[in-house]
Order: sequence, then structure tokens, then C-alpha cells
Amino acid sequence: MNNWLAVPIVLPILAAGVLLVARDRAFQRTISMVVLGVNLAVAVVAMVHVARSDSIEVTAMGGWRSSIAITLVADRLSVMMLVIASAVLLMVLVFAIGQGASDERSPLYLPAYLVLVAGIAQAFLAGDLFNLFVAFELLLMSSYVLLTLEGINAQIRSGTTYVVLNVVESSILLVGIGLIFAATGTVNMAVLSQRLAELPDSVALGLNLLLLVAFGIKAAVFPLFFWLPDSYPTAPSSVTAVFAGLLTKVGVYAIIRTETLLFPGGQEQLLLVIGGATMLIGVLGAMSHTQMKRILSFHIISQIGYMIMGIGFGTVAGLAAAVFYLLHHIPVKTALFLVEGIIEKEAGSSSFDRMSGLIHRSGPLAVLFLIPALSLAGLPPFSGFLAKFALVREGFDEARYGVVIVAIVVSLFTLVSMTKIWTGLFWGDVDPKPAAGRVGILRHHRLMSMSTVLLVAVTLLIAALAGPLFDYCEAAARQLTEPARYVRAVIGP
Amino acid sequence: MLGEPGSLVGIGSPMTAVVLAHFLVGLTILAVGVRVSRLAVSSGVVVLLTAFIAMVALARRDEEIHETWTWIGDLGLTIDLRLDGFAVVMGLVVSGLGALILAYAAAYFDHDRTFNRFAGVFVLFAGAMTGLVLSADLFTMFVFWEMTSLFSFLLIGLDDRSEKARKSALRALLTTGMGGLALLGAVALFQVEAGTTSFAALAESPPAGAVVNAALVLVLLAAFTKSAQFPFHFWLPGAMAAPTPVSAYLHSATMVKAGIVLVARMAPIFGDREFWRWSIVVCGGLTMMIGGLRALKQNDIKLLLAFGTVSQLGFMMILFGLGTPSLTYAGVAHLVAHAIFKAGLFLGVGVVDHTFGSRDITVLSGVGRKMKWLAALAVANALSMAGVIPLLGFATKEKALVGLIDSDHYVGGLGNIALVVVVLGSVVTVMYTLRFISGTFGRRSDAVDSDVRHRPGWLLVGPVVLLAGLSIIGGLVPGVLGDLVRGPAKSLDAAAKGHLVLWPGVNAAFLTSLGILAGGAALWRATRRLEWNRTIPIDGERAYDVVYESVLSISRRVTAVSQTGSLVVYLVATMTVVLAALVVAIFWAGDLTVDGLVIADSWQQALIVIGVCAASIALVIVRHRFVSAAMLGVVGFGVAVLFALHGAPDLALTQLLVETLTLVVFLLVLRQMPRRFDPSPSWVPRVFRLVVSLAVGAAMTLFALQVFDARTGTSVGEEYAVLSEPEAGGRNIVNVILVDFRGFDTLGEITVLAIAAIGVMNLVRMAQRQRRIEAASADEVVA
Amino acid sequence: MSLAYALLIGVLFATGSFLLMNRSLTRIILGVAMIGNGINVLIVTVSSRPGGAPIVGETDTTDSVPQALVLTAIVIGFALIAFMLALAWRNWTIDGNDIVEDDVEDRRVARRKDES
Amino acid sequence: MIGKRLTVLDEADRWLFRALMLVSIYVMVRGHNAPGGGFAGGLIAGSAFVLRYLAGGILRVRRSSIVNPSRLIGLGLIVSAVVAAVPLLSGDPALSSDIAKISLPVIGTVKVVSSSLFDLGVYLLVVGAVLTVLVHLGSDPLGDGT
Repeated sequence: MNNWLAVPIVLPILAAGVLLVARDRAFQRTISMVVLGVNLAVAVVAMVHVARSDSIEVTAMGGWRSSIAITLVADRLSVMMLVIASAVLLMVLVFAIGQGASDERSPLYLPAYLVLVAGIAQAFLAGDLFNLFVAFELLLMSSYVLLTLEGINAQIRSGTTYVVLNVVESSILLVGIGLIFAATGTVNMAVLSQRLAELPDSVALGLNLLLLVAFGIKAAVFPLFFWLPDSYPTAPSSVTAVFAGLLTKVGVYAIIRTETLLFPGGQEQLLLVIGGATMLIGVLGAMSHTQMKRILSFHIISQIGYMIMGIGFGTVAGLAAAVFYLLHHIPVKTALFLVEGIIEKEAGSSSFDRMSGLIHRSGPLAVLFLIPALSLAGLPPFSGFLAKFALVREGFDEARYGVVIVAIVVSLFTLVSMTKIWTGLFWGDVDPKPAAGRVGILRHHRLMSMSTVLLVAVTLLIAALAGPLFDYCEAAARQLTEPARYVRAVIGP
Repeated sequence: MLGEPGSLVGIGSPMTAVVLAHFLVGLTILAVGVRVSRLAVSSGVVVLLTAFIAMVALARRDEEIHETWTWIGDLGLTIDLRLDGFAVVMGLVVSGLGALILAYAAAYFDHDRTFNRFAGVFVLFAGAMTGLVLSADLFTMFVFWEMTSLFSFLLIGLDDRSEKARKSALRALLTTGMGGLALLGAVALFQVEAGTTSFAALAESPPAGAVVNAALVLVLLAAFTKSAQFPFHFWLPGAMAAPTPVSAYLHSATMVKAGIVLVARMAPIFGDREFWRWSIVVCGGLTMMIGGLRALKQNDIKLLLAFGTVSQLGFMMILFGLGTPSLTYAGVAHLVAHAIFKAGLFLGVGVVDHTFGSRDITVLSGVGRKMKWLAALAVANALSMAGVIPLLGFATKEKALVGLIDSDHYVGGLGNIALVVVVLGSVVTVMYTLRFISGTFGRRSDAVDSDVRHRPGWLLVGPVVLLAGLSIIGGLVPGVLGDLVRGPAKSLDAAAKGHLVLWPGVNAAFLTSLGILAGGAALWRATRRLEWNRTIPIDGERAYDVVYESVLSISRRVTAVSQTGSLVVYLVATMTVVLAALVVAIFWAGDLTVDGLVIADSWQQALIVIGVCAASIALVIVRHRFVSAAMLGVVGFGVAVLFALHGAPDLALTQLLVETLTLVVFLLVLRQMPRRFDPSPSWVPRVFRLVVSLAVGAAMTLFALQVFDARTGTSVGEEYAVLSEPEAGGRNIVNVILVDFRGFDTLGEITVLAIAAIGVMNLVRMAQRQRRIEAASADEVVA
Repeated sequence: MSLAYALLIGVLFATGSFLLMNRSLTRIILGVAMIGNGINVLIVTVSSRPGGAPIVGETDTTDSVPQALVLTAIVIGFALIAFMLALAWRNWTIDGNDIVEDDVEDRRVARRKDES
Repeated sequence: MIGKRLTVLDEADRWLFRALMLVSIYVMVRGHNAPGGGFAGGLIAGSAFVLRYLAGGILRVRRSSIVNPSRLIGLGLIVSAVVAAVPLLSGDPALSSDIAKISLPVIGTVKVVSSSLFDLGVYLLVVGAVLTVLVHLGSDPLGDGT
């Protein structure tokens, strides 16, 4: 049932339309949950199918021949991303409903969120470069709306930075795609995989770099990351959580796709340099701040660097490590922002200057923070450690000592800034004093806690099932390094 | 976790079960909460005793037990546990002392609110430490290694309201964390070079080469940080901010020995390298000396013992690091002896602290008279530390001296250097032991005797009695321990040999021992009145602080530059990157000839292009908002006409309509703003921006020409033209593409439009809302 | 593609970029609009030669696909500009100007950089 | 605000508005075979409202739009998405189109392509979007809502 691949895109759009007409809140919530649940189910079925049959599934929109139609392509990487993204999106939705703030104030939160869902799904499934651009616009436009949802001053200000730089990104992407069409006469990625190879080196290089710059802005790599730490921290936590977990990863996904399918073996050295610089600059930023949301935002950048490094190794094992990193990082980062959301909801701020001693108020909350935080810092036995280890090992294997040493130092710095959060927010005197008679932060915010706990459980599950999951990632990486398979699956032999 | 098909954790894999039981109980204690401290203690003690008994029972079996769990097979990540002799000894120390100290802690903490957290993490730590000593593989050891660092962090910071505790915890974590990362590097390097990290496999065919040496340096770095070797010794005294039971358990008996365990496992395989031996002797020797000397300066008896531990760790590092057969044997024996007497001493200090409310030598007085039994027990442990016959410490140290004297056969002249260092270090050990005894239990002429505040219960004194008893009995019948550790020593190095005796006879080692004792006592008498206030110039703690602060400072400086917060700077940087990408591509090509270019396709085209260009430039120059908008309109309409000329009526129509609406929206917004733009102050000079934008324009044009010239494939449009009418039922190909061939794009695009419109609506509504709220609050103020 | 088009593309991108690198949000939006025009012209002219309208039955037609792509891009561009203008308006209602302010927290860190 | 009403525009508005609306529908319907289509049609309809706004201010625009504009957006989205999704139910790829020939009195035989329905959704949505922007930015947003 390849055609059902369109469901995770069309269904949320349809639902968004319905929610614009019907504004009853309970109804809106139910519809949204159902849609996200269906999305997750479709994604899981697709993943199981793709993994079992070791195939690449294709559906051509409109029933046209796939070389001329817009195609949706599900290979191992895209369905994996779809599954983890759908799961995270569902849990964040539950969190947001629990948090109350955003959707209580605005009947537009859920429609915008659903469009974001559609955009993310489309970005992962797109087999057509222009369609990928449209997917980016979908998720960007809805992210603009979500970021400025409450319309308060700080959001407008930082939202402006976000919007402007992402508009620049869209423009560069559009130029790149337009020129690719001009050079080859198609935007179908499978056909492009063949035709781009025939172009003169300089033209192919220029097109490749244009796409890299565009996706690099989206992924927030050095030196195109500036917008991220300025804009993410001002949005409501549920929004930031989804942005942090997923949007930059869409950029990374797009980089993986273009560097393996369209321009294989192109820019390894460049990617390694970018990866190293990105992880370093991100972690330095994180260490210099004293507000949890900012610190976490800078860590997004830093962690992106690891993934770029994995792509830069240019080997199956390197890609596998990067893909595994991607898989682990999405729930971990989202969980951290959700924890931050609970703290902010409880204390009104997550700044060290205004908050401390949380461990005395809620031990479970501390544990809930500690697990993803340590995972992020790459401590065993958590998932982040495995991802980092895979990268380090591959780096040594490829004798890329320089960048690996940077990666190891950065993970120490990551530990430094995670402990800064820990000692700053969780340890120390209880401040501010909790409202009288209130015990158990988690029990008080039941829905928010539930979704956070579930996400943390997902990260633990990833660590526990690392063996089979890593096998899966390796198979995905092998698929990626054989673009001919992709081409064959889409346009036939 | 770590599933192997068909195998269940339990009877089939007792070691795994033991380790997991710790984690389970520890987490349960943490989860259940504050009110059940008695239950926490008993369950903790039960699990630790179970581990102890299980270890004994397993050790009595004939075969070596081996349990392997594959985690990520492709990366060679396996959890590999093996119960060999050395693991048994260490395991017994971990679980035995753990049970003892946990019981002690129940009395020590009394009704402290943090006790539950302590007990939970304590049991977790014991589990991690058990896993560590059972590790048969470097990777496995690393996993548990990092866990012990983490739990140590949580325990040092137990009193998290104190700034000092927080700082010390952080210092310990980051120092050992750095070592942990070194170990990670070593694991990865061994994986790459040898394809395995299992100790047994490495021993079977030891890899060699520069990369392996690099890995070994990393191993040493890890061991030195964990076992508080110079120059990383500073974190250990800081860790004394933890409650005394924690210090007794983690920071003297168990965790700090992890580095020693690592070296003990690696030395028989790789210990024959010169740099290995030299770094062990130099760092171990310096650690032994510096630790001892600094112990002499301490007034806080707990800190005195902590520096003593540092010194002893240096000693053991030398024994295991040199790794000759007899030194390995002596090392295992002394490791046990040290665990016993040092834990006993710490617990004794805890009792003193609990009873008299102080640990300060300059405050305590007459403790020995008021608590004779306790004093006697503590003195027994202290003398064991100093190596006085007939205590256990004497027998093990004696063995070490014998080993060192004979070691030149294996390690050449280095053995003599090591011997001298150890002798000097032991002299200092005797000195600080005496300082400890007289300072803690002696009477001071210038002070009144300390008051007994709380009578210690049996739970507090019991463990001290037991440990002192072990020191004494072990010293009287050293053969028991001697036989017990022979197997374990052999499991490290098959050649290891030796036995412990009470009376070695008058030989070189014995005479050296006597010399050490006499020299130490004499020097202590001679120097006891001296004020030791000259600081040692190398202060690791300060070095750590400087490094830590400068890293933070660097991070702030870098961030101040990279993250200016100014949108203009961000935009300029981004456009510069775009420019760089284009320039690289253009110059890569070399030649820039483009065939088949005409000046213009028609005179109308040329005319409109000129007009549009003029309007564009005008748009940059004018500062009047409405004029700007009008110019934008001119450009847009001009482009629409160009599209029409190009043969794109749909495009022209849409462009025309969109441009009109854009203009309307522009005017709707601009009418509310001032007529002219503010002169825009900016971080980036105007000239620079001008140059960048001109270059972007030029580069884009050149690259576009290049692409135009490189056009290869036929457009998919030709197929659409063929299919359009018969298959899709439309003659306007563009429209058919939009609603059919590429209808999916259109679906996305209208959704974008929908959400944008909704976003506009939301912004306006939120502004109105905020205005209402402000108005309402203003009314309130008025009222 | 003619030289006139090449010139036009260059001018549109140059003026657009210059307007973009600005603190005034309105001028940034003007820049975005100009670049948008530049991109549309770029795509159409680089990938198709002028000819008849792509309607079945016409002769010597120009390529239809870039037109369809640009049509989509135009609408998306309109959506973006409308939203950005609303944002500019909202900025103005807050500050009374349309200058994009520097990020407060970043400046705080920058000031703190010399502290130990 | 646009100050006093322009009587010429006011007059023009009366018939021009209707004419433009008719043109917009015509442009949408013929789009499949000649330049035009849902977009262009929707935008023309949007322009009609712009004209009405210029002539009569925001109130007249509000009065003349029967449906709440943001719901119109939702409606358009639903129509398009449903057309896209329906083929899935019969196992075809999304957006598969069908051609049906319908004979109508007066006009004669008309080929109806299911994708025309898709275009109808586009039309509705574009009208809704233009109206939404106009209504919200067109009123004095911080004033009394007129």
C-alpha cells in the first residue's frame, strides 16, 4: 500500500482545514490527537514494511509515471525519521495540551501545529527537490506562526530574526533548485541523481554549495547558526521543544539526502571542518549562558556538529553513526526542553538567577532531567554515549584524529554545561519557596509530566535496543551509499 | 536490555543478576521517597550482603564464570563480566565494606532528610563498582567507570545547599570525567587497532604500534585522574565535603582504586613499555610524596586521612604499574590491607566527629582518655597504615619492599628509584600517622578536654571494631590473607607469587622497615612543633580553577563575538557565505565563455529591463516609504510584462495580481508608520554591505550564465505537453501541471498561504488583546 | 537567456541583498521582495527560451515547467511577505519604529565576557 | 485611514465588484484550457474586495463577505485536501484525477476533470486568505475594530 505514504502529509492538512472551520476546543484536541496517532501508526507500518522487505517504497502522486510525477519515497532513513518524528510530535502535543497556555489562548495553535506536522512528514518523504522546498515552506511558515503565537514583545523581536534568516534560507534554496532545474530539466531526485553527474564539475559544485548553504542555515551549522539561539528560547516551551527536536534535524536530513543521493562523495573535507567548528562554537555558547533554555539551544548547534562530522567521514559506518545520532538526539533534546517547560511553568523562569534547589521539591523531576542530560553529554549507559562512541570509533578508523579530538573535548564541555544546569537549578537552597500546600511538581502537571516521562522512556529504550537499532541504521546508511538502488526503485531499471 | 535470545538474567547469569539487583534496589529507594529510611538501609544492606555471599559462593566453584551480553555487535560493544580471582577480592571489598558502611551510615545520619538520597545513590554506586571490578573488558569497565564518577558526583554534592560541596562535586566529576573521556578514546583506539577490548584477547596477542601507545597514554590518563594521581590528585581532598561514610567508602576504599584496578589489568599486558613504567614511577612517586607532605599540614583529621589516601594510592600505583610478579602479589595484598585500615580510620573519625562535634586537631583534646576503646581501635588501624609490626599493614608493606628490592631484575635501575621513593614516602607516612594519633587522641596542654555530645551507638562503633579487628588479626596470622590473595594475584599475572608472614626474619627489607619507622618517628619528634605553612608551589586545585575559569571566560569571549545579537551582522555573514559559495564555483570553472548570448530578445524586453533596473536602484536610494513601495510595484509590474513577453501568460497574470495585492498590503502597513525610514545605524559599515551586495549580484549572474551554458537534459515539460490534453484533460499545460502533474506542490503551497494568512490574523488579534489588557490595567490604576 | 536578463538578475540580486542587510524591517522586506523577483526571473530565463505560451495547439512554445514552479514560488513569496509585513507592523506597535533590536541576552553575555 | 469616500469609486464599486467576481469565476473555470486557474481567479476576486475596501472601508468588506474569511480558508483547504485524498480510498495514488463528460443544457457537453474541483478549493482558499489579510491589516488594528 505505497499510496498510503501520502497520508501523513494529506491528513494533517485536511485536519488543519477542518480545525479552521470548527473551533470547538475539545473537538480540535481530539482531531489533532487522532491525526497524530494515525500518522504514527502509518509510519510504524511503513518502517516495519521497509525493514522487513529491505525495499524502497515509492508512490507517484496523481498516478503518473514516477519520473515525471512528484514522488514520495520511503527508504530506511526516511521512515525511521518519520516514526521518531511522529512519536515526538504526538508527545509534545500532549504536553502542550497539558501546558494549557498556548492553545488555550489561541484557536490557531493546533491548525498551525498540524501544518508543521505535514511539513515535517513531507520533508522526510519528498522524492522531488521542489516538493522538498514546498515542505520546507510548510514547516517554516507554520513555525513562524507558532513562534509568534502569543505575540508578546520578546517573541516578536526574536521571531523577526528567525523569520528573516529563514526567508533568506528559502530564497537560497529556491535559487539552488531553480538552477538545478535549469541545468538538468528536472527536479525529480532520482532522475537528478543521474543527470547531475553529467554536469561540469564547477556547475555541480556551485549547485551543491548552494543547497548546502540553504540546508546549513536550516540545520544551524557554523557559520550560519546565529538565528537559532536568539529565537528558540522565547517561544513557549512546547513549541521550542518541537523546533529543537525536529526542525534542525530536517536540515541535517536534507544534507544527508543531497550529499548521498545528488552529490555523492562531494564535500567530505568541508563537512568535517564545518562539523568540528559547529560543535565547538555551539558548546562555547552554551557554557557562556545562565538560562536553561539558552544553554539547551546552543547545545542543539553543538550536537548538529556531531552529525555533520558523521556525514563528513563519507563512509557507511560514519553515516550509520550520524543516522543513529539523529535518531537518539530527537527525543533527548525534546525531552530536555519539555523538562525545561515544566520548570518554567512551575517557577516562571529557568534562569539560574531566579531558581534553585529543585531537587528538594521534586526528586523525580531531577531524574527526568538527569537522564536526557547525561545522554546528551554522552555518558554511558545512555543513548548519547553509544552515538558518540560510534562516531569516535569511525573517526579513529578513518584516521581523522583532529576532528575526533575536538568531538571528545566538546563532550567534556557538554558535561560542564549540563552540570552547570544541574548545580544551578537543581541543587542549592529552595528558591523561590513553593506555594503552600503544593507537593510534587510532577503530580501537579500530570499531562506534561506524562509526555515527558514517555519521551525519556523512549530515549532509554533507544539505549536498550541499541543493537537492533544500530543494525537498522547501518542498513539505512548502506542504502544511502548506494544511490543506484534509490534510482532503480523510483524510475525502474 | 542487552538481550541474548533465550537467556534470562538470573540463575544462568548470577553476576549480571547481582549488579542489576543493586540498580533495582537503589532506584527503588530513590523512587519510594523520604519516609522509609529504615527500609532503605535494610534493603540496601541486604543486597550488598547478598552480593558478598554470592561472590563467596561463586568463587568456590571451580570454573571461572563468564557472562557476555552483546550491546552493539557491529561496534564490538559487549558487556563482558568475568569472576576471576582479582574480581572476587575486589568484589568482596566492595560489597563487604559497603554493607558495613551503609549500616554505619544509618546511625551516622540519624534523621537527616538527605539520608534517602544517600542510601539510594550509595547502593547504585555499589552496583556500578561491582560491575567495574567484574569487567573482563575495557569497554565494560569504561561503562561502569563513568557510572561511578557520576554517583560519586551525586554523593559529594549530597549537602547541595553548601557552595563548597557543589564546587567539590563538580571538580571531582569534571576531573574524573576528563579521564573517562580519555578512556573512551582508548577503547575506540583499541577497537580500531586490535579489534577487541577484552583483556584476555589483548593479552593473547598484544597489539603494538604508535596508535596503541597513544591508547596506553590515554589509559594512564584515565587511571591517574580516577585514582587521584599527581597532577590530578586535587579533587580527592575536595571530595571530603561528602559525609564521612561516603568518604570512607568511595574515596578511600573503592572508587579511587578503580584506576589501580585498570592499571593492574593492563600492566601485565603492556607494562613492559618504558614510558609506561616511567610515568607510573614518576607520577606515583610524586603522588606518594605530595600526598604525605600535605597530610602533615592538615588540621582537619579527615583531610589528613584524605591526603594520606592520596599518598597510599601513589604507592599502590607503583606496585601494580611496575607489575613484576612479586609486586603484583604485594599490590593485591596491600590493596586489601589499605581498604581495611583506611575505611576503619575514616569510620573512626566519623565517630569522633559525631561524638565530639569536631574534627579539628587544634580543638580536639583528651579524646583518647574519654573513649579509650575507640582510641585503641583507631590506633591499631593507624599503625597498620604506618606499617608497624604485628599489624596487617606491616606484612603487606614488607612484601612490597621485598618486591622492590628484587625488582631490578625486571625493570632495571628504575626499581631502585622506585624503592627510594617508596621509602621516603613511607617515612612521611609514619610521620602523618603519628600526627593523626597524637592530634586526635592526645591531650593538649593549652585546651580543656572536649565534651561528649552524643554517645555513639553500637551501630557506629561496631564497624570500627570489626575493621580494627581485621587489621590486628590479619597482622597476627597474615598467612590467611596471604593465601587468599595468591590466586587473585595469579589471575592478573600468572607468574605472580609470594606469601605473607608475621616475622620475616632479619633481612634487607625488614631492616628497611625498621629504618622507616625509626626515621619517621624521629623526624616527627623533630618537626612536630614546626608550623608547616610553606605552600607547595604546584597546586593542582588552583590549576583546575584557573583552567575552568579560563575555559568559561574564553567561551564568553567567543560567544560575544559569534553571537552579537544583531540581525544585520547575521545577514551580512550569511550573505558572505553565499557569496563565497558562488565565487568558489565560478573560479573552479576557470573560463567563463558563454555561447549564444544575444543582447536582448526584443527591443521591448531591453526597454523594460532598463526601466526595472532604474526602479530597483531608485528603491535603494529613496528613504521615503511610499515611494519605495511604489518602486517595488514598478519592478513587479515590469517583471510581469517581461513574463508576458517570454511566453508565460499565466505567470504574467498571477504576477500582476500578486504584485497588486502585495502593494496593497504594503500600503496598509506603511500608512501607519512614519513616512521616512530611520537612518539605520548598523554594526557593519555601509561600504562593506555595498560591496557584498554588488558582489552577490555579479556572482549570481555569472553563475546563472554558467548554468545556462551547462544545460544538458531535456525538460520534463516536453512530456507534460504530450500528456496534457489526452491524459489530464486540459490544454493549458501550466494549469494542468499545477492542478494535476504537480498538484501536490499546489496543495502544499495553498496550505502555506492559508497558514500565513492565519499568522497575520493572529498577530493582529494578539496586538489587540494586549492593547485591551493594557487599557484595562491602566483603568485599574486610574480607579 | 539574453544579456539584458543577465543584467536584470544581477541588479535585482544586488539591490535585494543591499536592502536585506539592514536594521529596518521594512527595508528588509523590500529586499526579500526584490530577491524574490530576481529568483523568479532567474528561474524562468535560465531554464527556458522565449516562445509561445505553453498551451496545447500553440507552436514553438516555451517550457511550461519553470512557469509552474515560479507560479508556486510567487504565491509562497506573497504569503511570506504578507506575514513579514504583519510582523513589521507588530514590531512598530511595540517600539514605535521598525528597527530590529539586538538580542538582549546576547548583549548581556557580551558585556559579561570580561568578568572572571 | 483613507479619509473621505471617493464617490466615483463608490459608484464603480457597485457594478465593478460584481463584474470582477464573475470574471474571477470565469478565469477559474476556463483555467484548465487557457491562461487562468484557481489562483488567478482567487486573486481577482481578492482584488474585487480590495476595490470595495478602497471605496467603502473595512465595514463594507465585512458586510459583503458572507462567510468568516478564515473559515473560508479552512473550507478551501478541506476541498483541496479531500480531492487529493479521495483516490487513496480506492487504492489509487493521491491526487489521481478522473475525467467525466457531463452534458448540460445551454452550455452543451462539458468535460469535468476532478482536478477542477481541486482548483475550486484553491480558489476558495485564495479568496479567504486575501480577505483575511485585508480585514485584519485593513482595519485600524489597534482602534475600535472598525
